[in-house]
Amino acid sequence: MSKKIGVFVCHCGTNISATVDVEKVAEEAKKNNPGVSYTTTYKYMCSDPGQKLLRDKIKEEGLDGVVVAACSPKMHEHTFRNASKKAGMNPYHVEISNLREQCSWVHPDKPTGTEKSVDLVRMMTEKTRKDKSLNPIKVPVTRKALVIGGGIAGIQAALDIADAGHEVIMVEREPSIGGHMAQLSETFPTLDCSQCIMTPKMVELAQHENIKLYTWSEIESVDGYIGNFDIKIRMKARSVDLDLCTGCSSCWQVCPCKKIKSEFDMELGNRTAIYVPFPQAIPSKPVIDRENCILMKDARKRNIKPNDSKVCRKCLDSCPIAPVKAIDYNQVDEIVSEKVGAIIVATGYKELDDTSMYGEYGAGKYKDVITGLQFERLASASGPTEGEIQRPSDGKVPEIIVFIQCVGSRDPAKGCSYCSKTCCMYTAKHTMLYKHKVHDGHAFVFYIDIRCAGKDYEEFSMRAIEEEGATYLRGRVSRIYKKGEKLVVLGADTLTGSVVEIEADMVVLASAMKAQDDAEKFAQKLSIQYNKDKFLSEIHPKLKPVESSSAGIFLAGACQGPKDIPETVAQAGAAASKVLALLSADELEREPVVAKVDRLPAPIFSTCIGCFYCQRVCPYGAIEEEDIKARDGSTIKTVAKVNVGLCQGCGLCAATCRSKSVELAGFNDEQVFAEINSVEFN
Amino acid sequence: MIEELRKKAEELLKNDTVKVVFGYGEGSVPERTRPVFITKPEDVNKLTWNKYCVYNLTTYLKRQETRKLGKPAIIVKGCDARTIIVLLKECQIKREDVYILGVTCDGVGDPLATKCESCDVHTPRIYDDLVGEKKENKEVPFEERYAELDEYEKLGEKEKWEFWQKQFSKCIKCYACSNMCPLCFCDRCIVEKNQPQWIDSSAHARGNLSWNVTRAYHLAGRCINCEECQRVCPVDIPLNLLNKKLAKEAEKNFDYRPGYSVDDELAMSTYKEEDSQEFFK
Amino acid sequence: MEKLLNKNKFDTLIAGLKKQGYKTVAPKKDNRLVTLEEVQDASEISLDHVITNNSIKEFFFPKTEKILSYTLDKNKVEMEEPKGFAVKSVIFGTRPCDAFSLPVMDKVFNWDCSDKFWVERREAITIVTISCDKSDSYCFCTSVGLAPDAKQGSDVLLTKISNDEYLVETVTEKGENLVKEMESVFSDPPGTPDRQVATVEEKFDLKKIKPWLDDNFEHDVWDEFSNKCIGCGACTFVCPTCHCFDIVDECTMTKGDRVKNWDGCQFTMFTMHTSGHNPRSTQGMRWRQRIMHKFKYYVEKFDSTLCVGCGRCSRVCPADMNISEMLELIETEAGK
Amino acid sequence: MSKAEAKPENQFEPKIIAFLCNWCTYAGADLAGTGRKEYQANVRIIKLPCTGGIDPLFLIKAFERGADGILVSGCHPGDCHYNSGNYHARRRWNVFRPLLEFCGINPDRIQFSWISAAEGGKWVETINGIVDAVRELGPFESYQKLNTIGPETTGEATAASGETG
Amino acid sequence: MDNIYRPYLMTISDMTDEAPGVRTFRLNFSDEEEGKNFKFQTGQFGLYSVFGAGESTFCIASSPTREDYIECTFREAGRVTKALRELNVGDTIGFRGPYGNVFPIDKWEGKNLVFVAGGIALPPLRSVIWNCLDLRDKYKDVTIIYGAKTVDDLVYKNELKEWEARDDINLVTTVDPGGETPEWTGKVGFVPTVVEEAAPDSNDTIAIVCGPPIMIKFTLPVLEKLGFKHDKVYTTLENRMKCGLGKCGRCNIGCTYVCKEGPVFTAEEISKMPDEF
Repeated sequence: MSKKIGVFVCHCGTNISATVDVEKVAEEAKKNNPGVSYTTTYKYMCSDPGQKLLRDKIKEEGLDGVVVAACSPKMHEHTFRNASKKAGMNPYHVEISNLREQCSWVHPDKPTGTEKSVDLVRMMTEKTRKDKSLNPIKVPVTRKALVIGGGIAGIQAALDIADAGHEVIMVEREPSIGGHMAQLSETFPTLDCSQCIMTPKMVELAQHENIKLYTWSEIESVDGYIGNFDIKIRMKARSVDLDLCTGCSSCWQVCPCKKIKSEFDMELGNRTAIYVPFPQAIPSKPVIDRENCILMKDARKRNIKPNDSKVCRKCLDSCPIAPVKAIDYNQVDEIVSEKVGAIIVATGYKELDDTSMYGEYGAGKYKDVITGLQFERLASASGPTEGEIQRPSDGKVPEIIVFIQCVGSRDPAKGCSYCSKTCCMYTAKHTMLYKHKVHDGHAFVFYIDIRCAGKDYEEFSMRAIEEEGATYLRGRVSRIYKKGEKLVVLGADTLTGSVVEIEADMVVLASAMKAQDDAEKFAQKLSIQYNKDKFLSEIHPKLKPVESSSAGIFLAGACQGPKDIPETVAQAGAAASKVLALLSADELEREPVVAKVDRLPAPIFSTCIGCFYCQRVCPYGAIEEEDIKARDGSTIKTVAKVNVGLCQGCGLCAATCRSKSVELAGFNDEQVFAEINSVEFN
Repeated sequence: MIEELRKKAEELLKNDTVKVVFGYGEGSVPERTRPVFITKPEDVNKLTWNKYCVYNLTTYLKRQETRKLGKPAIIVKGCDARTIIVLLKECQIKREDVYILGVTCDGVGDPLATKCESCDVHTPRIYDDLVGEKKENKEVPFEERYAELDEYEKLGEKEKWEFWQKQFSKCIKCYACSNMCPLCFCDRCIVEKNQPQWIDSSAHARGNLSWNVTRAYHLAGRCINCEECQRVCPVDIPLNLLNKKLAKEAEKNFDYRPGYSVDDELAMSTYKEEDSQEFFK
Repeated sequence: MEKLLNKNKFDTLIAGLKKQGYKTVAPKKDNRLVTLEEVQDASEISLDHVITNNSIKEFFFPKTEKILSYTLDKNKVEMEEPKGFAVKSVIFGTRPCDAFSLPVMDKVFNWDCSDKFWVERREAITIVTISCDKSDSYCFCTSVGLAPDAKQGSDVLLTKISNDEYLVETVTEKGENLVKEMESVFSDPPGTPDRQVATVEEKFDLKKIKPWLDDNFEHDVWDEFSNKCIGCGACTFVCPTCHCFDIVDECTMTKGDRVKNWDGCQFTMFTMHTSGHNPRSTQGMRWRQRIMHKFKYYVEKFDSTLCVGCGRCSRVCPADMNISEMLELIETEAGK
Repeated sequence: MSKAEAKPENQFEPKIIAFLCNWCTYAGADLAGTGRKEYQANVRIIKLPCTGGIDPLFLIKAFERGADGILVSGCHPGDCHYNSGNYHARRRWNVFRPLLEFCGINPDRIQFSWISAAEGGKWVETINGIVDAVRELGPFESYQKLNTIGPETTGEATAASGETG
Repeated sequence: MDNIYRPYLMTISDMTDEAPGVRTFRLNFSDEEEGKNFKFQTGQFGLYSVFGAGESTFCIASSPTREDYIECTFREAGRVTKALRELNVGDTIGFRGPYGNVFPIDKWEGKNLVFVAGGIALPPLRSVIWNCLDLRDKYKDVTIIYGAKTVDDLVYKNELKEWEARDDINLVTTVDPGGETPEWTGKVGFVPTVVEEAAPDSNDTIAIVCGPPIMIKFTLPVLEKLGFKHDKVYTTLENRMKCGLGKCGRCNIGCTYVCKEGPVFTAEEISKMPDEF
């Protein structure tokens, strides 16, 4: 409840004073606004001397409310609140009148701008009169982090946090960590071997004493709030006991189901039903693919427990572990709970594989039309061809290869409107890898633009063209059709204006990076926002690039949007550092802008009538039910209560409450009323 | 039917299923009935049933004085039963705390109440026991249900304003409308709150407009069209027109009618991504 | 003074009054309501009702009125007295029960100190009453010592003596002056007029009520009778003698009004302290207050029953609570 | 505090109150400022965290205090900082606006828009649009007249009888 | 004719914070002439108003022997008291009054006086205490027993010190168990118990009691036990009021209008009232 308000009008150099008569604004405030006991103007309020002025005047004049008439509160509200706090005043008695963005910069006529400024200052002094002291909400912090996704983003983030001494839980839904990066052959722009740099990190993670790894596991639910998340993890039935198994490989060697398409090899290679996805997998222990294992199929069909089926027990029999075998057919999904203080989402991306969208390219129809990731597997020494570039149909080494860029990307009509950002670079890399392996082969690249903004990126792509001799054609491919063993690529060269027809042996589509199929559902599970393409949204594109819309949940890697490895690793590090900051203390302070349901003395207790509309509209599940009890323990009434840990301060509940029994601190009814009331329109 | 009602009530009281029966009794004049609260089996003869049983007795579920009487059996017509559904959904009553004695109904009031003209709940949609022959609840087309609004919607802006100002100017702020409404159950109505005073308590033009608009808005997506507000208004303001208008908008925009199912989502506490936004720029 | 007024002279009378600068108020029918309100000519006047829906009270004690205006400067308050609230008027065609409510209420508004908003209006307004020629089952004026042709409170009383004619009796000097002012519209009365006055059945014996009330502050009837009450203010607001009010401030940043509004003892909030403590916490207590105030407290303080038997409260009660029934019940209880 | 003095002729200058969400439209208005986009000075902004936090009572009060027009603006559907606040708000306005219209309030006096933090241009257009539209409609006299408590407030229609303030 | 609802304009000339949420204003008449003509007696109350927020009822907390100003002490609770809290020295408020009856201090001359107060109910007694202290010679022994929930909640801390220092007053202060501080030298216990312990002589003594209903309820029997007759025990009541003039119809307890026939009553009078407060 303020009574002595100081008004500080900022010139902002001449940004404000050029079109607003700042002296008049201050004078009017002093003359007319109730509660205003001190006014002044200053050249730059946000400068050190400006802040000092504010601090000094708070003390000298005994101010208990401050209005700074300056720029947008988004710029310096924080600054002035901090300064006031230093001067011993509760920072929530500071309000900002936005003279710069709302007046001086948009209303060049000085009298007009001045008059509006006077109004804006009056609105804020009236609001300030109703400001209440608020204290930051202290929330205890579980000093442990959860990293969802074990790709390079997750690995980097987890290691950074673990190295700093905090426990990390990592959850990966595939049998092994590694993600897409483990699938890559070499990486641009240095052409170093992806696995060579990836594997040591994976091993480090697996061996890190601060990291607990859940592979073949998924997030079941996330409850709680920043500092205090309750996580439920579904450990999918692996059918292999991770503690007992040594990863000796005998089981998968004997498995009779050998023709299962390998996901890791992008279906270019095969795997068994009990398998590790790739040799360097972490953990290097197998999982039984229950869809394809014949024993499991039999058990399902007959509706019996797997262990009761005797169709095939080769893996079990081959297991050298004794007396209890490491294979357990009857294993079921298990739900485990973890408590963490912060979450990093690093769930990655998915390559566009909806080939039907690009029927004219024959993807899916023609074996030799493959995607970028498939090419990576072909080029990888650990891949199905052990690094030989052979076309999938007949194993022939392609003499002419065509790369098509922007398949799916930058194509709002068919695919995604955005640029996948990595394709220009990886296509250039692919041409090089190809040329290195097939010296006399010829690579053609159809492109729309070449976007190689990045350190050494432009040089890299020029090298592909100039040194490695790839032929770059600017234009779209209209159709690919089969002519004998060849694939005829019909395209346009828009630079020469001619139609191009290439008889190729193989075609590689630089497919778009898309959000994971279940990104939307996943985001809802975590109450975080996502954009129209289902990529998870950061809270501010520039200033808060790794924070999600839910406090305490951070984003790393391609789940937030297409990125290459360096960018992913950088973001992962950034997210890790945010988490570290959060975990650095036992308690954290939160903005006290939260809702509150009124409480009154008996016999009223609360004017809340318990209709729980607020609970229904709350996006964060922050409204709880509280029983008001009589002395004898009987319930007098059940009313709403806000969990301040979960509340994010949107005010939906307050506007929904018919009896106005809920209000939002910082924007309470008295404050809003005062603002409306102060817009004196007479 | 009266006999059946009395018999049921007697039974319920005798076997201690309920402590009190909320029903209709003889009124002060033949063309009125009044709420009665029967607590003794020997008093069931005070119950009556006729075309003047317009009251929506569910309003007594919110009143402290009648709540004190113990678990009630409440006599409800089809329209009143819709209130029960809303009250259940809005956590104001627990199903097990109320015994619903449904009555089938061909319409009440003399002349027939407007609400009965487009009735599609001759048989209550929720009850523990039913008195009277079960009647078909025939769907009434949207246009017909809201036909009453046509002549007012057709008015020009100025005519509308003048019509409502004339109506609101009569308002004496006696709050019979909200006190009678079974869904106006707040302990402390917004108009009784003065920090800040969003709605002026004075019965002048300004205060009357904000009160009447807010009262209606607070029933958006909730009002079940029992018309009690309008019936009890001592100065005869056609309040139900406002409620009906809102019900129409809720149904048109959200495809929602309150009090038909206990399982649906309340219109004003949910949303659909594809909700209409034609007037948004 | 006695005169005769023919219905066909109403027109001339209203026109004449307006010419004299009177605001003319009379019963007017609009849809289902008959209300006392300003009329411009006699054709608007309704005569075939039992009683108007609104009482005469609002012309002396409006539902909301400014009692003070002020302007606010940062450091200064300037008060301004409301003006022009008392308008010279004639209320034509009100009923004897309503008219009687005025002298009853004079007492409270002049007790110790006078409320000028009431008093000045009382001075400015002349009451021309028409005796009731019909009644309904809610009427009980005869039970509270009045009659359908009672004169108290009226300045002039008109009583129907034939389909077209009214006997005019002046009751006060003010009434006499008014008749004189309008002399031309009146003619001489017949020798033995046939007064057409409604009969109103006497429902209870007022003498038995107060002694019972004196002894029965605590009694089950209060709760039992009022448990159907929904706690609205309809009864008190239509009542010609209920005079409780609230005083609130309404203001913008620069100016405001202090306003006196009708309030009612049946509202939960009426007596509630800021702390939430409520001396009259149940509807039974509030109902008791209403009956006690009308038939005991006011009698003790001002020697007058605060009820004129108009029956309006019973007519409008959403739950059909009937005040005369309550009083009959008290009479029965008293007889036990 | 006459707004007319800066104008060449006695043009009516409507008073507009804008209720904006903090994350999108308020930021959009800031962006218009940063971009030095000139627009009409008739609007006074009240910032709230989310359009979902705007109670229709705010709008009524704004009209009571003399606003000629009101703008409610927030994040585009799907972009709400609080996931669903604007969706709930949209439902609210979907019933509240027809209600006011039914009571004879010109719906053009209350406008709703989605303006993102990136749409400084749209902010300018919207403000100029509503100012022009409301200027065309003229002062909201019928509502402002309600503020006049007559010297003798009786059961008669003070407002409907069209007294001047 | 005068407008009985028109307040005097008063200027806040001083303010003191007494306890959490409790503040005292010293008020001077903005119009000096009005001030000169203004008279009141102890026990009376008034309606204080903040222009824009409304009126609120509380007693005049200063003694009529101190002329030129009046004082009021209020606790922030409702709309008006909150608005009062927002005001500064120099601001203007409205005051209507004095209303109600008075403490019959003339009748008490030559007798012993025992004042018993709890919590925020000291202000009405403060007026009469000072009134009697300023006429100290007319009374015999003066005992003041005052308790509050906590040490912090005691109001008029400076005056309590002043009374304690005087040897012609017997002051007993107490706080509820748990409300004491390490430095607290007064008693710990509820007011009725402390009254019983202090056992003031009821012979030729008038008791004046004011406090929350629960305190009064338990103190009256104690006084009775100590030999105080009902007609020698005075208290002052509070009820919701709007006019203060016996018109608005809400402050009555049975037939008694607290605003006109009160707020000062003897325990005897109260015992005859219906249980409606």
